[in-house]
Amino acid sequence: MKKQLEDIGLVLSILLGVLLTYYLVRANIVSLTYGNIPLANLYLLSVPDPSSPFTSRSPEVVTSVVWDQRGYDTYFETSVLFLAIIGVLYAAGSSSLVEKGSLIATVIPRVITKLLFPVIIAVAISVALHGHLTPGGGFQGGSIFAVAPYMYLLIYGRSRLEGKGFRSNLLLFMRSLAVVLISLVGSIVLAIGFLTGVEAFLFQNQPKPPFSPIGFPAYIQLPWGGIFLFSGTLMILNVLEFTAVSTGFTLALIVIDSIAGGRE
Amino acid sequence: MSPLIILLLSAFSSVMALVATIKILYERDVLKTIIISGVESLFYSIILAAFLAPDLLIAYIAIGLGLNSAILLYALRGGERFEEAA
Amino acid sequence: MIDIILFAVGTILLVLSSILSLIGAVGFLRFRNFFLRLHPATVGSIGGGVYGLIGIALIALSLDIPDYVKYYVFGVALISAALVVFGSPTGSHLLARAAYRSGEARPEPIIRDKLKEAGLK
Amino acid sequence: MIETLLFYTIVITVGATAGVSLYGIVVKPHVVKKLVLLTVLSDAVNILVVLFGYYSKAVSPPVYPGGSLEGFVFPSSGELWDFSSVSVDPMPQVLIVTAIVIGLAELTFLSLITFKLGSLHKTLMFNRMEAEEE
Amino acid sequence: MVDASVLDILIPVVLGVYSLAYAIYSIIVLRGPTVPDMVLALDVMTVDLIVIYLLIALFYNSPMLAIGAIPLASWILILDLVVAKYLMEARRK
Amino acid sequence: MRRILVVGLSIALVYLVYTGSLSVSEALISLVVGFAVASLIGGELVVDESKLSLKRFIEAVKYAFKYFTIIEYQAHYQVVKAILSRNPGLKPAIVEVPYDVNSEIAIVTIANSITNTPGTVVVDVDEEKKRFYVHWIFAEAFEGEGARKGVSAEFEEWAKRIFD
Repeated sequence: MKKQLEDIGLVLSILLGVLLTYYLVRANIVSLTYGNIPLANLYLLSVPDPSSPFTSRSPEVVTSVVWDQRGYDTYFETSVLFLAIIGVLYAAGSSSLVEKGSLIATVIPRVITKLLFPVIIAVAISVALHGHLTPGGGFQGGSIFAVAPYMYLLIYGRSRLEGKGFRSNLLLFMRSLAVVLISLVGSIVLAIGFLTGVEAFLFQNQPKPPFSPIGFPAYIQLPWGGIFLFSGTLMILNVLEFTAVSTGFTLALIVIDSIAGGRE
Repeated sequence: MSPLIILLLSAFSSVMALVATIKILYERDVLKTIIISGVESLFYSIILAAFLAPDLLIAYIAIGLGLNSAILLYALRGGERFEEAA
Repeated sequence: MIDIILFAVGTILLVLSSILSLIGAVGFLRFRNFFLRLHPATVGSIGGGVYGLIGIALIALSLDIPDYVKYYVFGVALISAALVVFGSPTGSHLLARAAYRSGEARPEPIIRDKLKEAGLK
Repeated sequence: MIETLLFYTIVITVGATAGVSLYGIVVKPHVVKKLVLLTVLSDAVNILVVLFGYYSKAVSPPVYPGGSLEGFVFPSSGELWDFSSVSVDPMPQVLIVTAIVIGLAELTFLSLITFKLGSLHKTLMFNRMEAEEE
Repeated sequence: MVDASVLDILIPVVLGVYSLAYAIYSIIVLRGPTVPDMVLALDVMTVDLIVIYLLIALFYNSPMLAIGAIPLASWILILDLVVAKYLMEARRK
Repeated sequence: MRRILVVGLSIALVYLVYTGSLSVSEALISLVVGFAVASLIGGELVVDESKLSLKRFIEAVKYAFKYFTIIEYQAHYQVVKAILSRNPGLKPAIVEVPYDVNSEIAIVTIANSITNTPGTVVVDVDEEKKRFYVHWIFAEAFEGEGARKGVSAEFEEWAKRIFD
């Protein structure tokens, strides 16, 4: 009886999902033919185009929208992650953090961890630094970076990771510093505009000619010719977000591992 | 230009994801369900690649496959591994 | 000239390794025990993965495509091949060890088990 | 024709996955299983939103190709029109990047709470916890 | 330089074979009787998926889709480590 | 100091290969990243500085080339034949393989070489008695020199030449 009830519930829930998607298809929200949506075209055409007033001077539309057009929103999203980690720290309390020998640390993972550590960090930094040019960005780079200290933590234990400089106090400090710096970078144009008496916006990147004449530079001329493109705040914010996310993940994993992992 | 094989692959993946969810529903071993949810994120990541969302792809793999599984395994250490019928 | 050689070598590697990956999957279905399945898994990840990645790297080098595509695909293929070469045996070893020691999967049927005789369990 | 069929298959199965996982969250007693199904639900909904942005002519992600740190040449407006006619809609992807991060934050916190709950009650099954309290 | 159009035949064929292997592995992952079986199949499936990503990137002639390969290769190792650790600790209980 | 240089340059190379574009600014960034990471982990990665030499590196390249062509070919051939034949004729056993190298990285080279050839997987390592426990599906000998000859003799020879 119980079993049949469960099956009926399953079928009903599938039907619910199908009904939802039927609505989406019927309302032409999901469709294969409907291209050239105005909002999409606005972003796709204006973000990489230096002559447009809404430009970010960056070929990467997603990261530009995340940090430029929607920067205020993303800042609070980063804060949510930050608060979650603070919450984890508080909920963890002050339990005794006894170091136990790792059960999986045979010689093979010990050496391979050391070998892959720098490779993963190099890749993560590359992903974060090219966030405004290729897919990726601070968040993605940070989540790749977290592999390296986590692997080290699983194999060698917490005290050796702390010996490498990944101490919880330092990580928390870096994380907070990065969040503070993100808000500082976001409000710097506003502050200048306030001081000089011209109009400016929170998380403004490039100058927006009819509305606001000031903003960050997008590139610098290199002494050996050519330009070095950093798209105003995008690269700075990506690097800061990279710091915030990588240290935050590392910290959360260290804390959870020392609470839930070290038992035998 | 024929993305047919790619569409076919992602259609297969989405069907397998549905199968995996039903499997999760009926599986008693919670450790297995955590691994299946990792597989599910692989299935979805192929859909993300096919529908051209590379930014999400990276974030999604790192989180769905790795971090979620690791964190859920920590949660599972708090209690029993097998679910009994209610 | 050298492009054609690179392309030919890469194509051969890619096709060969796709077949090997299929064979590995078939072996996975045919073998009935975790410890036996470790071997088709190696066929699948080294024969089916690493050689294919090297083949893709060579093909990307030889093609007439923009530079930013060419070198990026080349680099990603090589680095991920390296990660697979170092990571996959480590994962297999750890899984086998954990499975043996926790009793999650038994090695039987087996003709001789020196690990049990050594009593390391 | 077959393209449309496959695309709608994907849409419908993803929607059905969301429904099933929602059902599982309500019915199943094990807390960690609820969390697993929660991740599945959020994944399925995220994928559904990403599907909004796709259309059959799209062959390029919303990233103008050829970006490099040094010597990048900004596209002219004609090139941009070409690019925008083959690129998918960036807006759903932007929304989902945010959603993924928030989902992770929530899961991290919930999992630690779950662990604490489990160590307190010596069980992770809701029905047993209730039986214990009575 | 080899003309890129030769890939129009090669890539769908190779992609088809890899997809077949991927499909078989995905069935094994869902079926596999024990946990190590599932994780092992997941490993191999990931390697196949890396190749599939790179093939899709070559096919669309856009390098951006290849970027998922590295996180896959690195996080799958973590999954192995974590599951091995869980199994080893469950033994001690 | 030399180890920081070598490790840093290798990491810079990895960064450049991954990034896939070579320009002056990329090269500068790669050097910064390389030396920063090398100062973090270089001391652990290269334990004995005196062993860094070009000769050993050439040996390693030679070994990698031979391993990925001849040795892998033979191992794959055996296992593929077993998978495809109707009667595989498997003789699975966990055998005890002694090894005789000292440095950790040499042990790992041997172990990963064993695992990466289909047919043999290192299940456990006993570092005190210097033994691998290898699951071998075509077991011919179970311990001592016989097992070493069948499983790891060649890898061990190369590992000694490269790392010891």
